[in-house]
Amino acid sequence: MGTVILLTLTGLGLAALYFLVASGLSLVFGLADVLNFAHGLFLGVGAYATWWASGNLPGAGPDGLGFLLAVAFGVAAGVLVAVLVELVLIRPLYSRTIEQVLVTVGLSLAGVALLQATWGADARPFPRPHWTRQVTGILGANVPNAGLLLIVAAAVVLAALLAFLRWTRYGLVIRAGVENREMVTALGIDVRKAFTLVFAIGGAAAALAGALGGVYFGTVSPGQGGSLLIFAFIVVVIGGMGSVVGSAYAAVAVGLLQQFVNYYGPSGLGDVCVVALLAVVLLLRPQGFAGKVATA
Amino acid sequence: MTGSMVEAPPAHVPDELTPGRSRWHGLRPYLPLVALAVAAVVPYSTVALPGIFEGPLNSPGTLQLLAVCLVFGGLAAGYDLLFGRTGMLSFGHALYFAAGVYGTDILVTRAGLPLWQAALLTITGGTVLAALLGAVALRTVGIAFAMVTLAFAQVGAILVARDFGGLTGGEEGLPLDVSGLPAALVGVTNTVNLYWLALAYLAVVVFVVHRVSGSPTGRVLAGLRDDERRIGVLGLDPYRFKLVAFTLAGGLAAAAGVVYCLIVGGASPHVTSSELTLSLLVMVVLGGPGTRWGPVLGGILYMYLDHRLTAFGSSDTVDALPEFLSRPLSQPLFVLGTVFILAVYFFPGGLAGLKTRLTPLTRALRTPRRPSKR
Amino acid sequence: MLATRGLTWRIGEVAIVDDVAFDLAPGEFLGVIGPNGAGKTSLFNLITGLRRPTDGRILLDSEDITALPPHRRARLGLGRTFQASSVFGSLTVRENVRLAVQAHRGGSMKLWRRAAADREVAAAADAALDRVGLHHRGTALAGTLAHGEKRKLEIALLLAGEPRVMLLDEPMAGVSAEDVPELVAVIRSLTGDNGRSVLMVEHHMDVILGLADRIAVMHHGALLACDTPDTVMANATVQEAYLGEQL
Amino acid sequence: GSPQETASGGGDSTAPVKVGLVYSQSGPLASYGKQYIEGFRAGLDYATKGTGKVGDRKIELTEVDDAGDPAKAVSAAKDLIGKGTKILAGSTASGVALQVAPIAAQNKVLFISGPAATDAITGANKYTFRSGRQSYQDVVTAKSFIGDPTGKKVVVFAQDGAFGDANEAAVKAVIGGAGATVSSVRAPASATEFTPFASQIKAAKPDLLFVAWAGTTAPAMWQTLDQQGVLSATTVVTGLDIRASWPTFGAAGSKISFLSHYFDGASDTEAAKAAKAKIPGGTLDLFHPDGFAAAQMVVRAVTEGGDDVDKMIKALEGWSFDGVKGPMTVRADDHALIQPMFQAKLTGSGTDFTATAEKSLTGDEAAPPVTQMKG
Amino acid sequence: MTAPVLSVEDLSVRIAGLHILQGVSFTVAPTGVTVLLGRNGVGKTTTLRAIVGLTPRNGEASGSIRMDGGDLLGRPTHRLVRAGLGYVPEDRDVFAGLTVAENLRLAERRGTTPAYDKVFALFPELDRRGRQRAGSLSGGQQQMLAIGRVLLNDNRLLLVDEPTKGLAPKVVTEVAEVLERVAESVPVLLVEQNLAVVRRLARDAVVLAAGRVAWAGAAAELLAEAELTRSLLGVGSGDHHGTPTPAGVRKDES
Ligand SMILES: Nc1ncnc2c1ncn2[C@@H]1O[C@H](COP(=O)(O)OP(=O)(O)OP(=O)(O)O)[C@@H](O)[C@H]1O
Ligand SMILES: Nc1ncnc2c1ncn2[C@@H]1O[C@H](COP(=O)(O)OP(=O)(O)OP(=O)(O)O)[C@@H](O)[C@H]1O
Ligand SMILES: [Mg+2]
Ligand SMILES: [Mg+2]
Repeated sequence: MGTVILLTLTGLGLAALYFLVASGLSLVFGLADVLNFAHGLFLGVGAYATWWASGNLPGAGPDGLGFLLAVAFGVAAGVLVAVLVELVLIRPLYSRTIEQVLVTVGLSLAGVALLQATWGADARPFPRPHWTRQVTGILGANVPNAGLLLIVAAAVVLAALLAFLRWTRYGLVIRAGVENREMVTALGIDVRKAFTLVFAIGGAAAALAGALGGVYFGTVSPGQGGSLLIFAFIVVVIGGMGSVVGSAYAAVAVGLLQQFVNYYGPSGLGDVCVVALLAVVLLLRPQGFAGKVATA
Repeated sequence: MTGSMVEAPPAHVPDELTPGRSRWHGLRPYLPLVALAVAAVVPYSTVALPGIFEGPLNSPGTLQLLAVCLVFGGLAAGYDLLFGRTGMLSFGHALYFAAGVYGTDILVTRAGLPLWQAALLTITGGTVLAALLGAVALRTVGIAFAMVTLAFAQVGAILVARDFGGLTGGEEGLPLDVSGLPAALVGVTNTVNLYWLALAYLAVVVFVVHRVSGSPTGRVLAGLRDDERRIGVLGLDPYRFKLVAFTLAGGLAAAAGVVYCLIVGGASPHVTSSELTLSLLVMVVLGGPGTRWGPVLGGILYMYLDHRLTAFGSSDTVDALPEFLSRPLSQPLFVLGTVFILAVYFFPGGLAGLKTRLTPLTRALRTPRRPSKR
Repeated sequence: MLATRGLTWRIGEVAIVDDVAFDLAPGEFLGVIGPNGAGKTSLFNLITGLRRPTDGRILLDSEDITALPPHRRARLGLGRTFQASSVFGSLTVRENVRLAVQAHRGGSMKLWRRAAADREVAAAADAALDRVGLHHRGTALAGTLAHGEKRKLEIALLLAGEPRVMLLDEPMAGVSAEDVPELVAVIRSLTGDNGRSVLMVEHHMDVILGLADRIAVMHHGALLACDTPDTVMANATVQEAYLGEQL
Repeated sequence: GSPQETASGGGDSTAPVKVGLVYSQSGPLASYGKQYIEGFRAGLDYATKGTGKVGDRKIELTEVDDAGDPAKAVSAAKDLIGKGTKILAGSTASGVALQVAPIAAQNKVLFISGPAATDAITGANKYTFRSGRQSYQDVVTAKSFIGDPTGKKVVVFAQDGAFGDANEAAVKAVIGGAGATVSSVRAPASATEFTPFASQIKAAKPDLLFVAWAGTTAPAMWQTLDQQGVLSATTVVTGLDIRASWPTFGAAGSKISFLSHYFDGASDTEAAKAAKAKIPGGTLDLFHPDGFAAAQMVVRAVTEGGDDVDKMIKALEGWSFDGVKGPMTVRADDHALIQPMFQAKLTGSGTDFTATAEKSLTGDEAAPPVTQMKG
Repeated sequence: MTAPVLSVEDLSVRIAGLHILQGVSFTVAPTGVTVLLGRNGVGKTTTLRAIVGLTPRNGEASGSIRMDGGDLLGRPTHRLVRAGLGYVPEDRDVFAGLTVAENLRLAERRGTTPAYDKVFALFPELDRRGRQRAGSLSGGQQQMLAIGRVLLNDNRLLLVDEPTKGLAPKVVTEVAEVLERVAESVPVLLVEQNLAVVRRLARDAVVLAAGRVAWAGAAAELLAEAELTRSLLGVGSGDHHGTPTPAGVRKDES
């Protein structure tokens, strides 16, 4: 019993991490139709900026409010980078989707290499509040607090994204803009602004995932974002491209599946199962869980 | 809406289906042969191209590098059969290449088969694998297809990494046992033969892709890229044609694997990574999808940069720069990534599009432009 | 030649096509009219296999083709045009038509022949382009054609396939007034030779009255009437629901 | 020119000796590569007494980055060999070492593998040597932590793949062979959440847990083992990685028994002092000794063998020398490098940790079994 | 005559190296419908798109397009539209993935109250099908949506490209009536192939041929002279019933 609870809660923590990474990806992919391979870079930027801030930014530190400040700085850095990327690299290429993807591929290579050039290839210990290293006893299971933190953060991000899509017109504008950008402008809407905004939000979500990923892993390294990206992609696709809620379901499915198979099955089967889940879902239901494209 | 990601291969009329109308019309068909002949005699040249290659053209190091480039030129051209010419975005093409590499290696090293048998078996096996997996994956379209192919490739990567029965060597890879190989393929002095092998492979792929694109089937593939539903209404089964393209491309990739295995002298899990497929995509787009020479050039250039940038990064020129420049520049991936980004901007439509891009320029130079009011 | 029996297509509770039964005789020209959203295009989609009916049967030469995929039906001689032009945008106009000719004549699964060398295909394609008056646009990319030109290309693609039963979905929409007569002549010639049948949706009443042997009227997915043009035009419901007060 | 021509290594007695170093300057193992090359330079300086020459012949180094990619390493090796290089060294990654070794044999040049830990390099062929330790030596060191293994329960926790396989096999042979029951928990190298594995380990109640884990997820793994109480319930042994990684152990660090290839202060040999004085920063780390030993071996090979590779091999086989770690011997049978190993403890907190040697094993104590030379 | 609301002068458009419009000049009167006529491919759509600033990226427009004294050329489309330029595109261009209601919502302009009543009164279908995906609408229904979303807002000039294409005769009449009513307050520049509609609505006419203006003047004048109509539009104008019906089209003259 204790094991099941432990596996479930830690699996949910893992799912939360996947969702945090996937949410921004899903938003940008579902709305702006850009398969953003540079998402991993945004993650790295968020993580490194948080790491840097807690050591160098006055007031920021590894604990309490200082930690919040450091994370806020990391998120701001993620937003900044994402906005710059959109303005400078993505915008001039609109309607050339494949080229946009390539630019993000190039960016992920160059950006990660740049992080490595600046801070070295080795993992660095990540400053984090002391309590995140501890466990909470829940029904006899020692559940790591970092996982619980991730679960809470994921829930907040999910709610915030849903609110954004539901209560603002931007979701609509961008979905329409992906279909036919020209026509959106012909309705008197500055579609470019909306796209920049989506990138900014995607960047913020990624940076937050990067910072919390740092808490979770205890370290930050240049390649960290990239290695999470593959599962995030799987989550986005299983969830139905671009559906934020779908991504949440898919993240839970993937996290729990991996966790339980890894415990009860032979080693390595967890990954295979996830990949198999992806293939099966797509073959039976090519549009993914949510089935409806780019909705809340 | 998400379909647009897949429709994206920029519209290029297959060269083969448009009549050439240039002044060189009469000569053009022979240019590839001339290029092939030139490439074939390169190893007899001792010309040194400082900065471009480490040694003279006939040095083993240069030939090895060229051989790797040529194989990838061919691999990219084969991949373009899917992507540029049929509009299918596969994220799992690395699998068939890896099947070629590991197939050859395992059959030679572990099973002790003679090379020609191993090669034949591997190419057949790779083709059959592509046909089987393609038959399943092609039940989906668009992004879903891309992801299913990615999933298959990922399973391949996991299997290789798991090292079942010690067959693949896991993350350490499997060096090729050369004792049973023809002597002409072993040893540094024989690098030239590997070069010729790679050149032959590239020539075959280019010929096959060219032939197929210009064939009635190629016409259907070009149509599929634009409008699959319409192909069905015209009385052709889209599924069959896509499967043919997928299988053919898979077979060509497996063959590339055989050659690559010989050139590198072994297999390592790098070849199973999804990054490799992504690189293929980059090569094709860098060169110009759906064009005859674009993907080849893209593949060659990509591999060249990939190999040479490591040397560039550690060169004295870079070291002499101020630190804020030299540190990123000594990261090969930084330079590679930057080169892509710049390439996407400055050669839209790929290297092959360069010619058309320059046309307005040449025209402008010839006829003075009428001043416009704006 | 072509017939449907109780053909029905529902989405949820709504019947988009509702219990449609008609017969198309060899050589016959059947016009289909009806208000926007009556289900005309949907009927075409069912007949050509792009959609699966929820009920009913489709017969071609008294054979049941209800379960066949689109390409099998096309091979049996069923051809159509699309209301929203769907041409191969990145191919030239000429290649578009050649592809259609080749699809019809067979030999598409030939990986090792030179497509361009097939003069018969080329000649047939050029003939089709000539008939719709697009010859001069042969080398343009189909995607860059003006709207009306795409409509003509649609028809050329249909002609190239030499189908026995042709389904035309608003072929005249967007064709400039000047070119209408030519196209009408082309379409008229279709039924003339070797007993081909035509099913045509069109909102230009003059065109359809000038061409059709019989006219079927669709309304809310159902077949309201199927009779000679004069009878149909005299029908009060048609007058009221479809024609309205003429300009 | 002819397509099959390669430069011949000029035999005259003052021509420089070309040595090719193919290692990771970029890519994931760049830090290992950096230590290696620093060690090599220091070692060359030490072995040539600051002249950089053997007799009248200058040792001319050509460094090539392989970025951890075997294909690039092979290209580089062929290029170097084509230019007349008779001695190759480097190989930060096992995959690279395994692919370069056959190239060396095919072309009859000397190859001295670097930090690559794979056992398969030992005895790979007669042209291949190693200047670092191998996985087996790690495991033998681990064994020294449990005293008498008879009847004890040992669990190996390792990554899937060849590295994990090798470690598991070594533990079975070394500790299992000595009477312990050995079982294993394996996890995919890509795993990010370790609770299931920690639970499995806990359920097995081992007397000794041997962890073989490399990569950036290691800190998360340790934290999970700590949080789930594995570290306090049993003796946990693992290899001590480079200094930069120490802080990432966090609180877990002090609960682990480390086997160590090398850390600063583990030895106080002449060579260590020389190395310390020479390398930038003055603090030795995990792979400095490998580079140092490689340079010593190169100088030995050139001194005794000149340009004759067969003579070089003869000169190295059975050769004993004083390296950074202490006395080392190139075992003639399979070219294993017999060398001391260490037990270490980690103390400190935050970013400030120190390792202290608990015990050291002599070369013979840590020696791997002799393998059959394959080629 | 009052000053024109829009005056196009010497408009040239090149796309992909083709000189599609070669110096087009005409004006749109401040009231009523000005109709742009011409065969397929002469550049009618290209003209409208140039006015709203939608010349494709591989194209280039030069000349001048003046509205209220300002030059429109080179200004971003969304600004022009917000300033009161309504555009109904030729291919409807409804957002297939969005519902009908979402399509309409998107068309609302900030600062004005959208006239849903007006639109739904005209096209009750749009009200009824609010939750349907626009992509699954019938061709005619899509056309209604495309027109409807422009009528939601107050405009200073409407550019309408073949609005009656694909509509049932009854709806054609209705749309013509709407445009007629709209044109009382807002000038309309209309591209139309249906001569009956042209006859009913047009006050001025501009005929394009091969990228140039072939004729411009009062519509009545154009349509009154059979000879002129035939030479410019290639059709007779005698018939008064819907689309042109040149001799020989009908099977049985009834
Ligand atoms: N997926 C769907 N969901 C709901 N309604 C649908 C769907 N697909 C089609 N419809 C409805 O079915 C009806 C029939 O559409 P169809 O395209 O067949 O009409 P049509 O007769 O061709 O009209 P038009 O003359 O305007 O082209 C329309 O009212 C359309 O809105
Ligand atoms: N993107 C493009 N690239 C190349 N040529 C183009 C492009 N867009 C339009 N053209 C060409 O410009 C010419 C004019 O097109 P336009 O759409 O303006 O004609 P139109 O008068 O509206 O015709 P229709 O009555 O058929 O709608 C056509 O010959 C067309 O092929
Ligand atoms: Mg219709
Ligand atoms: Mg037009």
